[in-house]
Amino acid sequence: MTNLEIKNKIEALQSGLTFSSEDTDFLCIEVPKELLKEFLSNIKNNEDLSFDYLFALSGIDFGEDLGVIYHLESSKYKHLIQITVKTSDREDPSIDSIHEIYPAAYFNEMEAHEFFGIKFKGHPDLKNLFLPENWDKGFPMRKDYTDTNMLIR
Amino acid sequence: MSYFSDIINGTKTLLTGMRVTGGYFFVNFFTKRDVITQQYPNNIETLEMFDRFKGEVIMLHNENNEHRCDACTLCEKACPNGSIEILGDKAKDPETGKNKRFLVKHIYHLQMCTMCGLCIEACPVNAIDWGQDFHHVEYDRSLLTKVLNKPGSKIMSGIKG
Amino acid sequence: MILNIFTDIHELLLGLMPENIVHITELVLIAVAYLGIFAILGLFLVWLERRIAAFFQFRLGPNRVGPMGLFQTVADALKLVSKELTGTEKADKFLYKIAPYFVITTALMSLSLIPFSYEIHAFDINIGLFFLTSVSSVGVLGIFLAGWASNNKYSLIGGMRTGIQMISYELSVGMAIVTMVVLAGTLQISEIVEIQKDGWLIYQGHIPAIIAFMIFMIAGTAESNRTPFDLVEAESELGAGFHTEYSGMNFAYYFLAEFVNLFLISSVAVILFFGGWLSPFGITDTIPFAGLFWFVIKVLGVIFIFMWFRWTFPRFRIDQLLTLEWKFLLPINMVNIVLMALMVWLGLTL
Amino acid sequence: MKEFLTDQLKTQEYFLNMGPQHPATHGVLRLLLKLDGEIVRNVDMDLGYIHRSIEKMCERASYKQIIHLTDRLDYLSAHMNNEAVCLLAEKALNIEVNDRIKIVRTIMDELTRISSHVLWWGVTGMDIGAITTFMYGFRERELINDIFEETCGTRLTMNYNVIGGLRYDIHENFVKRTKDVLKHLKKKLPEYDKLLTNNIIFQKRLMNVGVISGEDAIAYGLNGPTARGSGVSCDIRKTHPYSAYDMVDFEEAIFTEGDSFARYKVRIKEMWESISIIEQLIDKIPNDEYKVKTKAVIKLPVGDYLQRVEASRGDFGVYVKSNGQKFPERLKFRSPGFANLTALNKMAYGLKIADLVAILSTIDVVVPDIDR
Repeated sequence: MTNLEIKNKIEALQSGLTFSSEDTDFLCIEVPKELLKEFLSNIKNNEDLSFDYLFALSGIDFGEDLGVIYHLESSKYKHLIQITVKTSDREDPSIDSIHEIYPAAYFNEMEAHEFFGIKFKGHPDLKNLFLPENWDKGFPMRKDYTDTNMLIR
Repeated sequence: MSYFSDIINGTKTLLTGMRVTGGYFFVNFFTKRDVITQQYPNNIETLEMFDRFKGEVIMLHNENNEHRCDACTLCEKACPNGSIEILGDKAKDPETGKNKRFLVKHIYHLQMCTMCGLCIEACPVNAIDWGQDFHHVEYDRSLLTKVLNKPGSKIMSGIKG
Repeated sequence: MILNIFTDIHELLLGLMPENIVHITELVLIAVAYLGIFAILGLFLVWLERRIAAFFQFRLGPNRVGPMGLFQTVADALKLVSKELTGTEKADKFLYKIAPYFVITTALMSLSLIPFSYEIHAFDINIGLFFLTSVSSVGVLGIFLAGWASNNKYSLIGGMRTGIQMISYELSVGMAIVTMVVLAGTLQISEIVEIQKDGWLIYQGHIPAIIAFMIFMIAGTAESNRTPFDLVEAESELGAGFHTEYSGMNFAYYFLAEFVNLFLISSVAVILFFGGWLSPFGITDTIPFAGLFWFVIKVLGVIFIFMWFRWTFPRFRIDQLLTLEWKFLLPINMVNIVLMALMVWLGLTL
Repeated sequence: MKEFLTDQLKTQEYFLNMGPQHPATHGVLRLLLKLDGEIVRNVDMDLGYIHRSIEKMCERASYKQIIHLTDRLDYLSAHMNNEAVCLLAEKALNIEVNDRIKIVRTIMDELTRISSHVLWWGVTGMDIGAITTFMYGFRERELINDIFEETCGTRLTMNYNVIGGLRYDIHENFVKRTKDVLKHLKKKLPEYDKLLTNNIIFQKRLMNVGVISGEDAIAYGLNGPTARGSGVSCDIRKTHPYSAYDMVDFEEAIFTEGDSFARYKVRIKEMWESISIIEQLIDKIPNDEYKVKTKAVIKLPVGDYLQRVEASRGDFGVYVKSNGQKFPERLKFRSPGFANLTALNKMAYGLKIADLVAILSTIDVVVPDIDR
């Protein structure tokens, strides 16, 4: 399926999405964070789309907004889309957890939580996976994090 | 009957495995011994590396103790780990009379180097290259910080500053 | 002649002191001699294992201390002696300290029963084999205690695995021995060897004896905690198993005892199946002390098979270990005993 | 009877700290096991013992500098990781590389895969208890490492790919050496089967251990040989061909049992497939430039880029969000090992400690890959 076909299918399925106009080899969609869970379960269970494989879940700091980028693949049709969710609240950012839809998201959400401080609503155990348990120096992957020990430049 | 055939087949697989290891044992024991390990610190003298081996970064000097580095700091900028520091200075060139940059110290922190080779690629005058030395054991980290230009060396004539 | 060396010593001592003191002195001398044998055997077998493993694995093995690295293990032992003894704070101190001695004492006691040749045989009683199996099963207690008293979960798992393993495999070793005792008709070790002058027992008992030998080899590997039955140590699962918390000489005791146990199991195999110190076809039976040569050669042969196992096979899982014993070895063993008894009764032995 | 035993004989559950220094965890992976006797009731992970924050470092590194950092992720598939970054940049900059580069990259990929799998084979044998396999695995790996050392200058972190081609041309001995290694491997791989694959103890240890179904494998995001052992077709070399994989004919190794032994067989078969791929390509290396000229400072156009390659442990992905500068705004390494590890609890539940070790070694954990 080409990007355009996927786009048409998804538009028919869900409204309120923003499609990026860039000409990349996969479709980029921005989803409002309220619609995320509903949208993901829709495209997962849709016969023609069947995005059942969470390829990657990356937290991201856009400078002002925080967000999460999901790369979903269909293990049947092998097509891939990129879904971006943003939240503008830097103090207490929260996004719905999708680990019930994609069990693979469980540890990835823990990672995004400790590095970006994004709270995933509905995640049962948001402890530190990589960082030490008593880490209190902020969220290392955010752009405004400064590390005095940084060796390079 | 699968009980007995299981025993027989199982034993057969075990004996096949023993034949493989046993074969190697007897070959190694009675005929020429095949050793794949190395007695490392003992064979330092005889070990030969491949010609592209990345042991460390060295600066090439000719017989007159001259190098080609004009302290342009491209290698310092290319290095991802900050393992190269260049101390340069400016002085009047006796020939042209202009101010020219020259190298005081090319400091190389081997302990931080990842052997990525970006500095050697970046060098416009091929002043630095790979060295073949592989034995970098020291008791103190600071001993791994090296000055690449030899004491008293100066820039080769003809290299643009 | 060399044959009279023991009587010479006896008479020399008699000339020096009263008779009952002579007996005690001789006992002490023999004990010291066996301690020496114990240490040398252990160290030699460790060296042998490492050398043989090197041949299997394309390595060199120990080759720096002494000719062919022969003194490497001596150097290792010296290092272990000089090391600090560390242990866990919450260990059960008394049991923790006493545990290694269980293992070495039993190994040493069992060693006294082994006839190195017709002449060198410290302790030849009429229930020899029975005594040997009983004593060697006490050694398990040492491993079990070590696992328990270390107060370390890895050790505990190792210790519990030993318990399970030993209870199971004692049976198979015992029954394989019983099978051969049925054939030999005696428990006294010297008599068992003497019987084999007409042909080794593995030849006399043919089919059931060969089956018994195979079972004995499998169960013997398990008894001496070697691969594929080294679940007690299982370094990829438990780190070091029961001796995780032992260091220095305490660790060395376990290490040496393990190898002496290997020697014991192999010697029993040689005594029961391959005619002990007897030479093949009786070619050197008249020469004194030649038995020692043959005995050592045979034992080394059996030990080599054990080492071959170790450097080839993967390890069992604990439930598979039990399945092998209770579903395969034990039923076969029971049938085998009956078969052997029938053979002896019908006079079908060779 | 079984119900009676489980109901009446209440046993105390306890925690066992496996790692970070433990021989079976292949590095500094720490597992907190909840055990009932020897039976695993829960596996909790504590990662990050060698987390170097490579993703953050990449945000301050130019694209040329990123490449050498990828060597340090999954150090056993260094070449594939390099290649992912290079392919991504080449795609973004519309650089077309010639066939020579493609073919050499593919051969190097497959050699890396073989060397990784050979090491894995040895280590798996050692985890299961057969120590000799470790040395046999290293014997073959040494020869492959010699090829790498001769051509790339290093044995492990090869750093051979650059954006737009290769760092050096292949060494003149490369073809001959590779052919020799293939000949050697063809002789030795059947031995692996004799020694380990067919061994009854080994089979019993791995069969029906750590079973995971195809649906679960997809849901948990398993990839690479781990997922292919569950019958999931997920080989990036087939589904999204890159480099020279569309020029060769090979079979995707898929087994459907989903247990540890299936994963083992997948890797053994992959070695054979790799040999066949190299054989198809080794005589076809055309004479051409080994490097396309690129700018000194590489800046990717604004946009989102994703490149996936099939590394030895599975589907390695690089995601770059570029804002047009010389550093990426966000770079994510999607590591196959981390995804594979997420299903560990599901695989190991109710099995024994020994089985956990077997599972860990058949999903082939490399900790730097997980920690990044």
